[in-house]
Amino acid sequence: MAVIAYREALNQALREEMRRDPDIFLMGEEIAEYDGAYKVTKGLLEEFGEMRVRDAPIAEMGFAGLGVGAAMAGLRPVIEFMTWNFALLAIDEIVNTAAKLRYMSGGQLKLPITFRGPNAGAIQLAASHSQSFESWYAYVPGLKVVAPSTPRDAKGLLKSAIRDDNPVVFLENEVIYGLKGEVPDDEDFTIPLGQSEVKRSGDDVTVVAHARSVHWAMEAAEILAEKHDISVEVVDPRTIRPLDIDTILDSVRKTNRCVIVEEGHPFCGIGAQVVDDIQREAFDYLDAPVIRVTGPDAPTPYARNLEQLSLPQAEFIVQAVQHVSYLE
Amino acid sequence: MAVIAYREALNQALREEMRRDPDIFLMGEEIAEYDGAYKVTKGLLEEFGEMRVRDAPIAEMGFAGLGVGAAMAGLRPVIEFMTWNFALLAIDEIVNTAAKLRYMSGGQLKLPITFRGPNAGAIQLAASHSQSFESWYAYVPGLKVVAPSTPRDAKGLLKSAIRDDNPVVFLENEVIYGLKGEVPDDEDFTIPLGQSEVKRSGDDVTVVAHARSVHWAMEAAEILAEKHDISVEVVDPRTIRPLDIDTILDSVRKTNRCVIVEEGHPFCGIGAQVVDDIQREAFDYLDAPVIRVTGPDAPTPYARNLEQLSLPQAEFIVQAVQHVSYLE
Amino acid sequence: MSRRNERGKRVLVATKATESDELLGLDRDRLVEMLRWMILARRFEEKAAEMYQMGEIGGFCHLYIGQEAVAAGAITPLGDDDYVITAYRDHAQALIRGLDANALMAELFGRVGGSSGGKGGSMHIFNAARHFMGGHAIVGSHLPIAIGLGYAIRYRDSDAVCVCFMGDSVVNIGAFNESLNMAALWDLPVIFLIENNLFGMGTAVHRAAAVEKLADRACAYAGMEGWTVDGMDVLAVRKSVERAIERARLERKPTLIEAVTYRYMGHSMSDPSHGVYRTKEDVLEHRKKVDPIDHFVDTLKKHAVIDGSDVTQIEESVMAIVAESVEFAKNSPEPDPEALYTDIYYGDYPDPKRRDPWR
Amino acid sequence: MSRRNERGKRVLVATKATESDELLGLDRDRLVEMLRWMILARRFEEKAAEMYQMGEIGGFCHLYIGQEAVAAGAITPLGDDDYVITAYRDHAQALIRGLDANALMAELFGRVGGSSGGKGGSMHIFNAARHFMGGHAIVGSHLPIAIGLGYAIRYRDSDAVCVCFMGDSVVNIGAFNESLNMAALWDLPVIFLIENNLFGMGTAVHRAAAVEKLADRACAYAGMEGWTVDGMDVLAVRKSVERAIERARLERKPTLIEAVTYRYMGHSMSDPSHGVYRTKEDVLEHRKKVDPIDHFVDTLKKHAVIDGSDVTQIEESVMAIVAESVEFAKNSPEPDPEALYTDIYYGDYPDPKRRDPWR
Ligand SMILES: Cc1ncc(C[n+]2csc(CCOP(=O)(O)OP(=O)(O)O)c2C)c(N)n1
Ligand SMILES: Cc1ncc(C[n+]2csc(CCOP(=O)(O)OP(=O)(O)O)c2C)c(N)n1
Ligand SMILES: [Mg+2]
Ligand SMILES: [Mg+2]
Repeated sequence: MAVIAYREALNQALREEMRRDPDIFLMGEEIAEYDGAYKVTKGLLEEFGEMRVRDAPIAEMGFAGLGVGAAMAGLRPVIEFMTWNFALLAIDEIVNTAAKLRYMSGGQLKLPITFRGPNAGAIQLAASHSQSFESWYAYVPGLKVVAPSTPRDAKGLLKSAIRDDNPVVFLENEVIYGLKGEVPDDEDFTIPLGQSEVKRSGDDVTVVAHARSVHWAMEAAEILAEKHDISVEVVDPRTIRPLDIDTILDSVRKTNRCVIVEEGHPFCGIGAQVVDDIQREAFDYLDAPVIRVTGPDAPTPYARNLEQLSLPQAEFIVQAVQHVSYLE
Repeated sequence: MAVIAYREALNQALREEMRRDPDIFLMGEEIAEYDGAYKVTKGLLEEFGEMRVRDAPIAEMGFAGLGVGAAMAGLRPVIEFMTWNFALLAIDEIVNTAAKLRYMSGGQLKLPITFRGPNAGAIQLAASHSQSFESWYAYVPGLKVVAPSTPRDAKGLLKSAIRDDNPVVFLENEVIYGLKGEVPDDEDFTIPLGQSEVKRSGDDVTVVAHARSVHWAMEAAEILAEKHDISVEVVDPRTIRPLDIDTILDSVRKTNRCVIVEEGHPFCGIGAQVVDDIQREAFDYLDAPVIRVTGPDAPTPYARNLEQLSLPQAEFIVQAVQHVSYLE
Repeated sequence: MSRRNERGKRVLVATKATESDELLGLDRDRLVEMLRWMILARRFEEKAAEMYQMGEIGGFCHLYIGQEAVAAGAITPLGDDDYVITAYRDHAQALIRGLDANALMAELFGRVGGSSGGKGGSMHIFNAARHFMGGHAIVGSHLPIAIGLGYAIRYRDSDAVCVCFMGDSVVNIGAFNESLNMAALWDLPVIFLIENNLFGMGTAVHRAAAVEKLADRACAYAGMEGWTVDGMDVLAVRKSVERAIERARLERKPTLIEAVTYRYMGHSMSDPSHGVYRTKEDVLEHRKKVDPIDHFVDTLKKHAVIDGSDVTQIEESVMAIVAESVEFAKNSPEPDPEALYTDIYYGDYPDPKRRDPWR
Repeated sequence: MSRRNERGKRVLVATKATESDELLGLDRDRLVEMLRWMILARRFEEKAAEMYQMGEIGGFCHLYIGQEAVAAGAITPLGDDDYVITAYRDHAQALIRGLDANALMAELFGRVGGSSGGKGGSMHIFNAARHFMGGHAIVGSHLPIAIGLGYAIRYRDSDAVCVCFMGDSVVNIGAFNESLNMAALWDLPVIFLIENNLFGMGTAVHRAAAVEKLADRACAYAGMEGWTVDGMDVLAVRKSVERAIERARLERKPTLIEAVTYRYMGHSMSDPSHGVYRTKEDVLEHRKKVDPIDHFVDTLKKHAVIDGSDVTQIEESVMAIVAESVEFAKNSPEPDPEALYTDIYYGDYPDPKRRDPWR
């Protein structure tokens, strides 16, 4: 297995799928000549040409909707948003249109389209450029929502997203584009959408985390094991919609305690739904309330120290795990 | 106290506030000459003239952003979306801009702007015209979110929303525009944002519901009292952000059982957050898991029978209340 | 005019100018077909209005009555590979593009036999098999989709075109700029066809659009042309759409056409036909003066293409279709409750009732 | 030219044509002030670049170096009541509109003494007291805000104007159409000023915009005018902006101005200054050929308004300001952790840490 960066894993997924299927094309700002603002599409223009790797004007609604139309006509577009913050300009096409066309047409249409790009915090880009939108998209029936945390997951899930015949919201993470990890060489390697993965096994407390938060959770698990003798099981849902809640429930039924971590704001975040599911389906297994560690109920500040404080970092997770263990 | 319709209560609130404060102006599609698509702004053009009651082109982003700019300049705009479905076209101005300007300017700016219009289901308008967005807006720090269920609340809360110096998302409900109720005559009558109201007192089960769902909850409470001898307390948060969770917690600590109702989809809806709050702060008081009754995890269908089925109606609430009472 | 060359590509061929030819050189069958579509659309919608009043149809129901020349003129010259897309005022386009009247009426009734199985309703009519791509209820949102259809055409190196109908108010929304720019930039074969019926709901065009003629908006895009045409004259519409089709097929250049027409009814069935924005007399006068069907009948009679009995025959056959559509719709069952949860996703998906077991 | 009449309203007064007057009839103080602003902006940003490289400044930092004539030419003719708004490339406009260099540098450093207390950063500079309304990082989103400022001006029956700077890519986005249409429709006193620096990131203007000259987009709006001007010539910019100001103050007509300029640096400090989209030589050549500061210095020298020692003096005073701003920023403390939760709402708000007690 090669050790490659998250961005490279995405690049491989795009390249391999485009070689497999001539109906796949990419569109977005700066993805072609510039190789992508974050270089995820590096070299693809060269290999596939401008009809399949297309620089778009800054017109998010326009090119997202273009993708929807092309998907209706049977192509398999992959639309890049330079960040998901800008997708607010296109969200009508994603939510009012793409998510509903199959239903409103009584099943006549199929929408094999992937919308991808970085979600959540970057580094000091301030409030308008640092938002997490997974709970918004996950709210919407008709969409699938994916948020990989590792290069392996990034590659395996992006390939599945592209092959999926439904609109998929694929949430990457700018800060971990450079993160390296092992990725299978096999071109047929994919990871099915809708499967959680236990990223670390443990007995005492379940920590649920996705995307970048998985890494804080793993760090916290390490600290808790070493310093506090608490064995943490880290479950990464990977796909947010459909959510594989069963893997989470199995873990909670074993540990009887749970902490949920996410980078987004607390109110109506993903964690709230996971809490709802756990208490509904595993009420009698809980030895303590489920506790969440989230981004703050505040816009993201620019200042380095404040931005750092705004992250749901390992230290906070350690506290929360101790809290649910009644060990404060 | 006069008995007036929900729509009329809103109209009164607008008229009275506009008389009080010359900085208030209204803008939206068909609000002036046409008296509003749902007649909420009836007669206001006549009284206040075109500069203060302005028909806008169909350009949601444009006129929502216009409101934001006017608020930055010290005016107090009230922007009508014909429905909140169309606000997806303007959501960038609400979420990326209005919600964050005060923060990003370090407190230099004040944004006294209200965005209002009908949210949630209508009657047979199908998927693109029947969505509930309260959990989306409530997710966003910097916004306030209000969802009145009665004419009284509609008037008292709209006046407070307009007087508030922050961006307020004011979610009305088309289906209850004609609903009548008592409204105080006093022009100084307002209801502060951020206060839940117990709409019906009871001892056995707490039902939390907002907006149109309050009426299904009241209907269910009636049935449960009469047919099943279960005493239901109905709590209406009225404001979703900031959420007065304490009134809900007090009720749950009394009843030890809770059902949460909302018209929106289940995944990451408002109810999920209320569940999270309840189990975190009243874990030991719960005799059963908190159960939710929501709109379906499906787009809204057009067909009358399917649409009817998609509502979180009294019958379902009755079942859920019996369920948390272990009386199925 | 164009024809296919040896390699199957269309090439421009010299053709004797039809400019002076009032009937565009169309044969009788073609002309009668156009008239028939217009009358079918009219009678179908008159019946739909009646069914709406009787409570058989619900929600918003936007009728095209008065505007039939636009859809008939623009759709009849298209081939099978071409695409048609429009907004919520979509019955006429769907019919003329070949949607079975039964399926359309059943959809309005919200029945299983409807084109979307009753789930879409009046504003969301689709007929994917005939490349009729909706039926879109958010103003302006289907323009990006139209250029996506155009992109797919170019992607496949096909010579199809896409006709994108839109209301007059669309020229003021953001998607208009984004879509026309990209269509012009990338030579997408899209014909943007404004159905300028003088009002967006109760707003007269010039209370919303700062522009003299709506077609003038084309000036902002290099390579785009903008034409204004009499939308009450089906042959005028057809002629200019044919020209735009040629431009699109051969040069892949997009065109903006403004067809000036008139809506006889209220904005939707829940709105009055007149009010502050126009008087009852305005409407009556328009109907009398320039009805597109009467006008076309007159033209065809003048050229002795048809006589009174032909019209009677068309009316009769159309009324039979309409009557049957109502019968069909009435007899089509309501969707099964389980249909609430189908057609959300293609392929397998976990049980949507897990979080919501009550219904 | 205009003056105020007895009732305080501005009226047009006859004025001898200044068309032929290369210095626009400006006195020495005014001219030197303009030059000083341009040099301040340049030196400030050169220092900011240095501070960025040293890690003192983070995030995106978009420099205006090479484009100074646009901001200086457009802002110096404004009065106190007028508004200025721009995108994320906002340092020069903020300085020229009167933001203290210390507050600006401290903001870039993310310190308490910054204009937003360190919470906004480079892309979100505000100076509400001086009607500098940001600093907006979402492309196009500030155009609707600009017309809102224009609407407030009209609402109050004031004769102020709003200058709205924007990048060249903005002409392709939806908000452009919506905003220009409403500005034209309602006679809003807004000057839309395109800083056409030939590229949006790595995309040459004509790879994104299907239009010859960007100012041509004005043709789509009745009442709007569109002018293209040399954005490397501060006097040319000023002259056309003055004309647009007159139109806005007196007739309340909006104008679209395209100032053709050049960005010397990469798109932001994290992008290279050249790449596939332009060569290193392109950049060097441009800098040599048409630097806006050199050009203006030459003009002023030619007209004997200044000599070499004046430039030296300006440079020295400006360097002192810039040096002080760095000192100020370095000495300004980081925001207090509690600042994470302030400035979210005006007035009371429940404890934001209730759901999140860990930090
Ligand atoms: C984005 C959006 N805003 C508002 C509406 C509500 N609405 C539906 S139709 C309409 C008027 C459209 O007028 P026009 O484009 O002229 O089309 P016409 O109805 O005349 O065919 C409005 C405001 C909508 N559907 N979508
Ligand atoms: C809606 C949106 N899409 C994309 C971006 C990312 N982005 C920031 S600046 C930029 C290029 C803008 O170019 P231009 O308008 O020419 O301004 P310039 O940077 O040249 O001043 C892009 C794509 C953004 N900030 N907002
Ligand atoms: Mg119209
Ligand atoms: Mg540029």
